[in-house]
Amino acid sequence: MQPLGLSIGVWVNALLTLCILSFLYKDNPFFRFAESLFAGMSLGYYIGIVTVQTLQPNLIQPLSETFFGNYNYLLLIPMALGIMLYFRYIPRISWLARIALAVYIGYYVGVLMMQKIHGQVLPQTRDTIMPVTTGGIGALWNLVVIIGVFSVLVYFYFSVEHKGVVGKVSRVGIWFLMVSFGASFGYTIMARISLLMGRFSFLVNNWIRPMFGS
Amino acid sequence: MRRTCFSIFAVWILMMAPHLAYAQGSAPVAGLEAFDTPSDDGSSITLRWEAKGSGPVDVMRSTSRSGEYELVGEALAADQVFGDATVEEGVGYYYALASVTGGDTVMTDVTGPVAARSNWFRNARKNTMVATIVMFALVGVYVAIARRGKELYVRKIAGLNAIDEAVGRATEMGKKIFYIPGIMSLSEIQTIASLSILKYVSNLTAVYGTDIEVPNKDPLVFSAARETVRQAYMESGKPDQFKEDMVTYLTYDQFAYAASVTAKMVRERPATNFMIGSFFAESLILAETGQAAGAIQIAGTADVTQLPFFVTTCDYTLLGEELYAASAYLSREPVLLGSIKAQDAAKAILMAIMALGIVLLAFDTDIIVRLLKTR
Amino acid sequence: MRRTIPLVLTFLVGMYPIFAFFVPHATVSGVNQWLDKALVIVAAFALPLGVVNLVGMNLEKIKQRRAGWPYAIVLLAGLAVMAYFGVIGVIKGDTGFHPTFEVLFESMVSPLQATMFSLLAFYVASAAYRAFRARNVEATILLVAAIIVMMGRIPFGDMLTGGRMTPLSEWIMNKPNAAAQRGIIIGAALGAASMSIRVILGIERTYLGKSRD
Amino acid sequence: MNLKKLLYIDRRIIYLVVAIGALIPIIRPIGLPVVPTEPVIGLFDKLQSLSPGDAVIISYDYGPSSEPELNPMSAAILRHCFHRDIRVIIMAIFPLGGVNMAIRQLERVTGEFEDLEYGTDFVNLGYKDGGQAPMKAMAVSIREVFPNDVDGNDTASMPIMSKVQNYDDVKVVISLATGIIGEWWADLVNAQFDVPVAVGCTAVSAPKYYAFLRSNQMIAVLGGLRGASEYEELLRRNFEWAREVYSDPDEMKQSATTGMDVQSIIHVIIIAFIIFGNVMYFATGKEKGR
Repeated sequence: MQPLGLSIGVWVNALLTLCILSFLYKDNPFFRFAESLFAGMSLGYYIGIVTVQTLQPNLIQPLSETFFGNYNYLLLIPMALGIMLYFRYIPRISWLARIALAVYIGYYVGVLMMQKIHGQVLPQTRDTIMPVTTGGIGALWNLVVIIGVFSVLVYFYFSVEHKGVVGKVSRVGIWFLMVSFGASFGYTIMARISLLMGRFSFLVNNWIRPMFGS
Repeated sequence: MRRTCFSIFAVWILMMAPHLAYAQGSAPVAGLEAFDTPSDDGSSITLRWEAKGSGPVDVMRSTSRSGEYELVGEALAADQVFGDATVEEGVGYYYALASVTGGDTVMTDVTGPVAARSNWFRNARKNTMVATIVMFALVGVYVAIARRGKELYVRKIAGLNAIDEAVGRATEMGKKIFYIPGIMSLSEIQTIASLSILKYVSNLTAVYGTDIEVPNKDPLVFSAARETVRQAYMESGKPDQFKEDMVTYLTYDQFAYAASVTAKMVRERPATNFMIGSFFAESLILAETGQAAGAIQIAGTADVTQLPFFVTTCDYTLLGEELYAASAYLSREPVLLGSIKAQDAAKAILMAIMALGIVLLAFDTDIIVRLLKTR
Repeated sequence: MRRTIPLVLTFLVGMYPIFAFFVPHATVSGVNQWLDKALVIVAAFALPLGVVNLVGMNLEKIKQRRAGWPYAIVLLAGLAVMAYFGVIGVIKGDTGFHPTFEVLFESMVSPLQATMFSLLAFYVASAAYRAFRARNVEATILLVAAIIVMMGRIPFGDMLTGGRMTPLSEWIMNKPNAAAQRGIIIGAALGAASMSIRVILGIERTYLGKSRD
Repeated sequence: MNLKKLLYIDRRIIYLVVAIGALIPIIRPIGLPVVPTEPVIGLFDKLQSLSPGDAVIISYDYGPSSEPELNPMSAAILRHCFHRDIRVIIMAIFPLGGVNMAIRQLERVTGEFEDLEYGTDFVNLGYKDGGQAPMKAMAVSIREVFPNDVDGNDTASMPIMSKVQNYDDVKVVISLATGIIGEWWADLVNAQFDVPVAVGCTAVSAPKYYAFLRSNQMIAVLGGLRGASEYEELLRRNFEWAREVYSDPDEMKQSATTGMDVQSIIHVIIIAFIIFGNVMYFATGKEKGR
């Protein structure tokens, strides 16, 4: 946001903002223009940051400068896998792309599993084991949390028909879920308003006001 | 600066070590022992002692009992433990603690030799190991049972019954169905679950001859979705009805994608909208525009942050893991049903552990809480 | 043959991070660290994978003059310009971002994306007005909780209730909300773990898609 | 009949009301007080407990779409660290603009300090692909994941990086996150490598993170603009320099506290919508409006 007068950048910024906001009135060519420009540029942006921030320092530089140093030649393997991902567009050898895909999917699935079991299931289960017989308001709130966790887990229990006791418990589970969804919605409205405020404060403070020299 | 002059002083002392070594001044530490740090990659040795007094102590190390001792670190006597992470694996080391009490340096008796070993198991992660093995076992056993054709009961999920109605509505009105498989790649589990539901939906559209479009944000999902829809049309005997542009690729960016899809919705006014998979903030743009365009909307995501929007704007929402159960319930595929049962079994075990833990806490024993500590 | 290699690879590469999670042994963790750094590079290649597809589709659109083809030109131009300034620096051998790349991001990509998001404020408002109906008990609970939390998030709430709104809103977030979120997290985590196992064991194959040959 | 017309009020009229509501406070700020809450105080106390020379990681995992909420947070946290001589290692794991957010924020805040030296007091390591992959690899060596910084300079020669090998040398990781990446810092990095994690997130993700807050997998959660304005309030209450910085008019415009005025007005508008919408709904006999 350069203070010196109104640079082209601020004008382009403001005009594109208005193009997108015009979608609120109705779909129009200005919006379509901004939409397509954005679709293309965001992909171009990805190409830029991938090359500058990852491929150059972690692949091109080690291979070109110290090919034999600390096993850098092994970097040819991930490079080959990365390129093989693009073979899907060459019909004859498109099945090779699935080898690269298998490595890509396999790695993230293995990492994700440990994140879920070691990083979520065990710690969250452990923290639900709280004292409830120690008396005082704390124990009561512990009970509320415990009931909440159990009833929501019962709601997500698929092996038993939701009838009788299980039906009632899962109904309590739904109420806890609805409190949580209501709370989330309340929290989220703030997020959305902030975004609008951010754009309006740019338009007012960086575009309109400097235009009139205030 | 302070450290270098201290080490010069220490070296001077060491030259006189043989006479001073056993000076009888009361060292603030006793019972020094050193051992290979458990559960590590052989890069550290742990020292432990009992603190008799307080004040700083210097950790001295040498590769031979009476050889040249060098300073590797400082600790407080009261710490009673020190980790030396600068060791080489397999090399035998001798340790002693030097402390300055009343002007002269007192060395404890030397302990060693001890060597760091690369260990084969992280003891602290036993509980996660058990949990992982149990999870693998549950999925393996239940899938085996399911494959042998044994009928496994999974309750009716309300949102799923609505899918047949929703596709029926689109067919009556002769209007399009949009199926949005979320915005994440194939490394996201929800996208994979969404593909199974897409399979079911495209089976229906093949049979009813309804027009369907699957706009994509991720290239990998785009090609997988096209294969899935083609497969569905082949399986329901309508390969000729499958058109390549039923599955389209728009752009990789989250909001350009949302803008393009909402623009399509406003233009083509679909009868039914499926938004099933992993979503972020763009979920409300899609859901609100779809509602305004008059479509019946069925959503499903395990992204808790987006559930409030879908619940408030869609006719049916698959909450959290109902998404995974839906792909199993719909396809009736033994393997998926088996894993849903495995998840239920795991949930039952966890609830039992929680209940047991709470009851034991009432009797002041926190054994379960300690067992579940993860590091 | 073309089916089994990918499945075997998924198993091996999938099991390795789990194996290395439990085994701290120097060689095992050495290979594990190499795998992490290798996947950084594979992921880098995967991110712009959509380019081939997008360019192909839009060229197709222009060639056949299909509806909206001028926008396809705008898209390809935006892609080309941004990618050029992204890559030119690396080709010429100097490091860091090209200055124009940052200016283009600053004045075009950034406002476009931020404004797209800000539309949500309007959609939230209209959804709050049109979708928020106390149709049944559940919707009423959702409604009441939302209003309490909203009042608790802004200074007005405290001013009207003499400072009692923020503590009440924090209570809702810390007790019922946290409990429900925890229930969902545990359930979803078990679901994801089970899906991971199915992918590793080759039971879940949809992501590979069926090969045409 | 006109009640029903009110129920199907055209969406664009609602948009107009929201737009006006957003503009009023920007033109004339009101400045309403904010009460700091526990989840935010957690990070403030943590940074207060660190001694000069300690290193922290700040990961810019958000893009332009979350700037209004997370920029004030990032500015407040950076100022707090630099005033306490805490060394700051900055990176971005989020592909969509994270690295540009870091560049812009550093330019804005480091301008306020004369004695800050790049490479000793702070470093911007830039963006790295792969999500969990770099996060895991940094447990062994941060330099091997980031051989160069954002501008391509070799990180091995930087004093700040010689003292920080991996997570063991980092006192806290602060992730300014929009989507799921904030959670990965807790269930991967904190869970496996035991470094405290604090997450500054958009208000959308805050409710979920209360579950991680309870189980101490996160030491603090700053939720959206409200979290940012609470942190600004904590800084103002404790430091003279903060009172100066946040009273300068130009800074005021971008601060979270001013943003809270807009929030207050539009929240009231939306609550009025909800109540009004339901009154209409019941008045017209609970028809399913679409």
